[in-house]
Amino acid sequence: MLDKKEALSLYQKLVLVRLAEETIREEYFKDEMKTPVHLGIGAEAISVGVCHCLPSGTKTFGTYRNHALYLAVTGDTDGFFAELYGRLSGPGKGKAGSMHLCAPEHGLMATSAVVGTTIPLAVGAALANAYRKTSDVVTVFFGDGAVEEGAFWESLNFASLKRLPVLFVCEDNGLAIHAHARERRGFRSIPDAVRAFECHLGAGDGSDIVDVVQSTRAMLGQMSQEPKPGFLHFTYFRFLEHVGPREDFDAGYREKPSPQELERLDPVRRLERELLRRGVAPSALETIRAEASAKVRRGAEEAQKAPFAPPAELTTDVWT
Amino acid sequence: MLDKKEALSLYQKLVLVRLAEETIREEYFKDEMKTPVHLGIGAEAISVGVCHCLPSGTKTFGTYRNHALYLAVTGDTDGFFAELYGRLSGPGKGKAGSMHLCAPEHGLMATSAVVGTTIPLAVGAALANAYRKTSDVVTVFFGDGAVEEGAFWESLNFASLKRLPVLFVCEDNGLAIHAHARERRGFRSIPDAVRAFECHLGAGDGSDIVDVVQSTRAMLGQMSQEPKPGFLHFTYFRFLEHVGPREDFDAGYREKPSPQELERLDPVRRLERELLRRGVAPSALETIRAEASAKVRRGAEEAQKAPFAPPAELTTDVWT
Amino acid sequence: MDVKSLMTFREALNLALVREMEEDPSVFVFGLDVADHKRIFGSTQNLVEKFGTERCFGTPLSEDAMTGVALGAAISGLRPVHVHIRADFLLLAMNQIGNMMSNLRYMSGGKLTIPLVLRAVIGRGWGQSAQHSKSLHGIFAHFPGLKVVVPTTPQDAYGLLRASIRDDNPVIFLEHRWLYDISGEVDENEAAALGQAAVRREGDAVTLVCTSWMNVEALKAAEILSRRGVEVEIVDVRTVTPLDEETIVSSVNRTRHCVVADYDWIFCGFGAELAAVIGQGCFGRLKRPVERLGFAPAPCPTTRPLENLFYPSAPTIIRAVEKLLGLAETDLRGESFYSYEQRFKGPF
Amino acid sequence: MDVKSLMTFREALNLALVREMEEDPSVFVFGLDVADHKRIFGSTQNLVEKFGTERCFGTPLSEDAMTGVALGAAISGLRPVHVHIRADFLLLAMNQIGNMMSNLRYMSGGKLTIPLVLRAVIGRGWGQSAQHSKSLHGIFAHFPGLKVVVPTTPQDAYGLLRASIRDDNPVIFLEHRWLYDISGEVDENEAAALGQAAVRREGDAVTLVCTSWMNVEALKAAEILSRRGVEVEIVDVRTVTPLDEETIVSSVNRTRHCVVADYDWIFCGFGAELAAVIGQGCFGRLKRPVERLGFAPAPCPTTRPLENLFYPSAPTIIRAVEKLLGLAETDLRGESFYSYEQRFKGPF
Ligand SMILES: Cc1ncc(C[n+]2csc(CCOP(=O)(O)OP(=O)(O)O)c2C)c(N)n1
Ligand SMILES: Cc1ncc(C[n+]2csc(CCOP(=O)(O)OP(=O)(O)O)c2C)c(N)n1
Ligand SMILES: [Mg+2]
Ligand SMILES: [Mg+2]
Repeated sequence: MLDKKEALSLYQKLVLVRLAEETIREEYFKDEMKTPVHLGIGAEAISVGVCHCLPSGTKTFGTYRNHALYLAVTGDTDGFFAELYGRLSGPGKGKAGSMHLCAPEHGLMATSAVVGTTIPLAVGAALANAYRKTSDVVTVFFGDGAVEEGAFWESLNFASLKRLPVLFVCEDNGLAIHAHARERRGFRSIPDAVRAFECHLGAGDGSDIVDVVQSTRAMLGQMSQEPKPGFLHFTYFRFLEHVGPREDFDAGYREKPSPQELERLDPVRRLERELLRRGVAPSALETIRAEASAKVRRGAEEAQKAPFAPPAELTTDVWT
Repeated sequence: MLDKKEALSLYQKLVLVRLAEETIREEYFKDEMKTPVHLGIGAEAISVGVCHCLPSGTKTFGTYRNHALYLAVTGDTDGFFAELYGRLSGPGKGKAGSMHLCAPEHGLMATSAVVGTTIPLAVGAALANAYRKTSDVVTVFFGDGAVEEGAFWESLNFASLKRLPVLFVCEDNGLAIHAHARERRGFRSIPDAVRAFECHLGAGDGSDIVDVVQSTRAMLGQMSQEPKPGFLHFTYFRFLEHVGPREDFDAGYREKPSPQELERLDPVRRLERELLRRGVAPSALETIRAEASAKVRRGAEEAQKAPFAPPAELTTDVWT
Repeated sequence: MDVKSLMTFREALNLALVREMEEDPSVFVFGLDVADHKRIFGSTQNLVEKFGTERCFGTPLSEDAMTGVALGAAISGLRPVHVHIRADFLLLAMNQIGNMMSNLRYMSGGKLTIPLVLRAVIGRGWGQSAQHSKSLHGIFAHFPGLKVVVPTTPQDAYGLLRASIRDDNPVIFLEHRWLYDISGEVDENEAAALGQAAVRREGDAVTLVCTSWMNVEALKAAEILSRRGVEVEIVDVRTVTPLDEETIVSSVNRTRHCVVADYDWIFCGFGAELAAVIGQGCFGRLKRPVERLGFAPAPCPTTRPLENLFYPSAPTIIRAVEKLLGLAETDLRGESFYSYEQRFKGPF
Repeated sequence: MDVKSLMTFREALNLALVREMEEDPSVFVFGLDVADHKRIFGSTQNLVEKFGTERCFGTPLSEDAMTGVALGAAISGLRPVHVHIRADFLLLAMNQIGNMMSNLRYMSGGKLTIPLVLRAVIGRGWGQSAQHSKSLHGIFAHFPGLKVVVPTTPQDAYGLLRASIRDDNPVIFLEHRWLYDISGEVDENEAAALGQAAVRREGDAVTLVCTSWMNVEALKAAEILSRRGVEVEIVDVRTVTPLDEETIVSSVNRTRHCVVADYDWIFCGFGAELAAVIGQGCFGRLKRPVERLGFAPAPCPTTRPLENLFYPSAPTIIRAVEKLLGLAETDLRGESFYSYEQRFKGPF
């Protein structure tokens, strides 16, 4: 079990991500945030939990659904909003937008809007670690849809063959846009399909950050004992539409879960209940939320006052 | 067990392929056959055995190591040599050469020199069969190296998902050019890696045509009982260098097996022994060989007298 | 029977699919998102309802293999229409496109025919950015054996898509996202042929040779230039391969000035081919060198101010024409130009 | 210390790799076949022996992911040289090349650098056919963010490969198979810079702008033409991106005639870019339109007689020059032209 202090610190990180995304949901309709947003409401525990277990500076890679990852790694709400508002002060000078957030100085090397494309990059980064004789674990997050891309299998094979220190984290919401797993998978289950490869295999409930942290720690332990890649499979529930700030239970392709079910699937509420159960005072949680909220609000406000990149930036950074 | 008549007919086909390739080995140094040749000596039983079990006209696909396949499907030594000598009378008018032999009128739709590329085509052809509500089985042959390409996994997944009537035949010689399986595979075994997919799985000794035929029949039976793709894994020994007419045991990357071992690995010798054991007269085999030899010799000779394509053919067949 | 009606580009695409599927049971439509409730921005709507899930279905995320599947179905006698929501994703399928689809007929000595359409949407706006904004028509056209179509009007969306589906060669059909909302009259009986450019507007001062969305920008530019007496001629290329050199060259030989406004990067793009063809076909007639417009030499940035600069537009065209003709710059301050936020914003 | 020596193109490539690996421990070489006994036609020989299997190793057949692996290693501070035995196989990696490698620096606001070389061999001869003969330099050059190098001489194989490895940008380095056997003097101390064309031969009658193997054909053509008093100038492009427009344009402005002999298909190829650049930069100076030579508009056929016609060659260049200058055709019957069978045949 995690001790209370650690659980509180996780709560702090979770809440920061949640409030940042809730702010996007509110602000988005003002049409100033001109970037597609793939919100991770429901998925926060995976990035936050896994990154919590990684030494700081660890190299990570992700997808377009990267807000939780970016904030888990950097805590930098100011840069985050600056990038979403397309400002020069964003980590990508506004050129990246939501789908390409990265922060190499914090280890977050790249995220990408083409499904599956950062998986081999993570393997390459792990190869670089092995080349330098370090066993630092590189971590890559990807959706369940990415498993259907050939690049996934090629990457898994190479990493397993070379026993590279790379942790594959599959964030499985059972959906690729609006397509259900059953419409896309010709195999029994993702863990089953991966089982024959020379890698450690683990799984957990991605809606439960305590489980995420424990599974990740166990996996990192196995990886350090027997150097092989790790594969962690986490299921979670996507609360919102694929891209954009709305719910879409009325679209017809899936049912809205019951309120109790939604409570269970919400990683923030779930950790909240756990903390209360363990005797944390509601006011302590309230304080955490208030602090996070202030930070988020400041980030969003400052971003909107910040300047855009000057025209010369259009053709800067193409080549060195 | 196969009856004697069937075994003899298999012997006839095997010998035709073997002699055709032995002829290439002799003729190649005259430098008139200006095409790379990926000889299948040692592998003949797989194409011959599998195709023997397929209704004639069945759609098949293959690789650049396609001589046995082409001859098993068409029996057409004349066209075969015409194509290898680059003549207009070849099935590809000499434009195709050894690596792209095809005979759509016999069901052999395409072979290709880029590893893995015909696998999805076969799945597409199976989709076409399903679309037309026929359950005809499309068959695709590929090397063990192809399993490392993403296209293989994508194809297997889609075929399994849609339960398409496609038979994947993996011709596993444990080599990709000079690279051994252990240098390329991060998974326990090919059958293990495929096991989680919704397809029937079978395996056999690719040096033994009796085993090939039996495994194939069993597989086709399963596929017709429960409509799903089939995956057949056959091991075999590549007698020659990757491309070209020579042996290359002196190259250092593999050992030469013992003479006894080579006897066991040679599908033609193996069937020969079996037939003799079953009381077939040596002269009967000799007659088969002599007929095949005459056919092959005629093909090779006629081809060299045949005309090349006229210049206008250079830009014919690009578009309809 | 009256078969002319006003419809959007998206509706015209949809109508073409419906008509072809009605007339030929071997036509089917597949690809990611074709059968969900959004239906590729509406262009595949009603296909599932009308023709069933066997003739319109989604796939796993496997662009490489799915393209091979399309090819395998095509050589087996079906007529697949394989759809991609962004042209960028075709890069995942380049091996099948450039090593297989373009060769297979040739390698089979003409025995195989490949009646296949790859539809792909060219994304733009609201931060589509570097991975959701490519067009790449020149890249595809480089491979002999492929045809490449870049429709602009609803009539062409309809007519050229039907012609592409009926064509026995692989056709890559690239649809600009912004054109989806454009309305125009569509005559259902008007047949279209691949390989014919269209003169969208006649003029004597300069020829603007345009692809896809650039035609819309060019029309706007023409309207403004016309007010000061400069009449430009606009040639819509329509099909990159086969290319209608004659229409292009004869227009430039008349106007003796040419701006190529291609919807792609300039360097080694289709715009270079156009400039080369015109340089050859109009040699000695051109009064000034051909001026090439296209994307800025950078990946497409997300932030709107830079994105605005990334794309060539009506103002860029106007400035290029003025430069070619040695005219003073028109005051554009009062003009209103296309802004996609009037059509769509946020997620799409 | 004398550092000039005669060596083949293959040896020059090998020497460049050895020197860079000696000087920089972050340089490593990987790809199919780099570590087997054939060693990519000898170009990676001794690397395993000198630097160990960690710095020179083979891979599974997974071009897409291996390219991503190279990219991941490069942004992590290593300098991978990723090798492909045929350029055609790069089509399997186009997604990583065109959607990732070319963008990642830009998308990171300049924080990532990508010191990465993709070496690929351009196959030809003995039935290499449609899937083992592509060059595609113009395709790669179309994407901003990539550099593209096409060396011809052993000196360039050496100097440009070293410069490419030292470059902090992704470089695609394309080596024609036939050049491997060409010998020339290599000065180990001569540094080369990307972005500079070379005048291989001076002349006043016509400028031949050539890539890769076409330089060899052009030199042969020049020799024959010279005997009848026609002195052609040969400009070896060397790097497609960055392109040295100045050297090309100033040569053509002098000779006032130009044949572009590109080693690729003509339509939408790099030859089109060259023709467009020259059409612009030499406007009014050109006495005749730029003549473009390249592959025939077809997949590459296997059979030798058609293969001979598929490729442009010294005779094609001679005929193009004669046409440009209005000269009668030289009698070529007594001439001997390059025939690869003198170098290699059969499997290779
Ligand atoms: C290669 C590729 N194909 C298609 C798309 C379009 N697309 C964007 S997100 C998505 C679904 C991805 O699903 P998953 O990997 O499960 O991630 P999730 O969105 O569920 O987090 C698709 C198909 C894409 N971006 N890249
Ligand atoms: C995509 C691709 N990558 C690399 C090559 C070069 N190559 C030709 S054959 C081959 C080995 C293939 O091995 P396998 O699939 O086992 O077939 P085998 O030759 O053993 O029959 C390789 C790497 C190729 N032709 N295509
Ligand atoms: Mg998902
Ligand atoms: Mg093999």
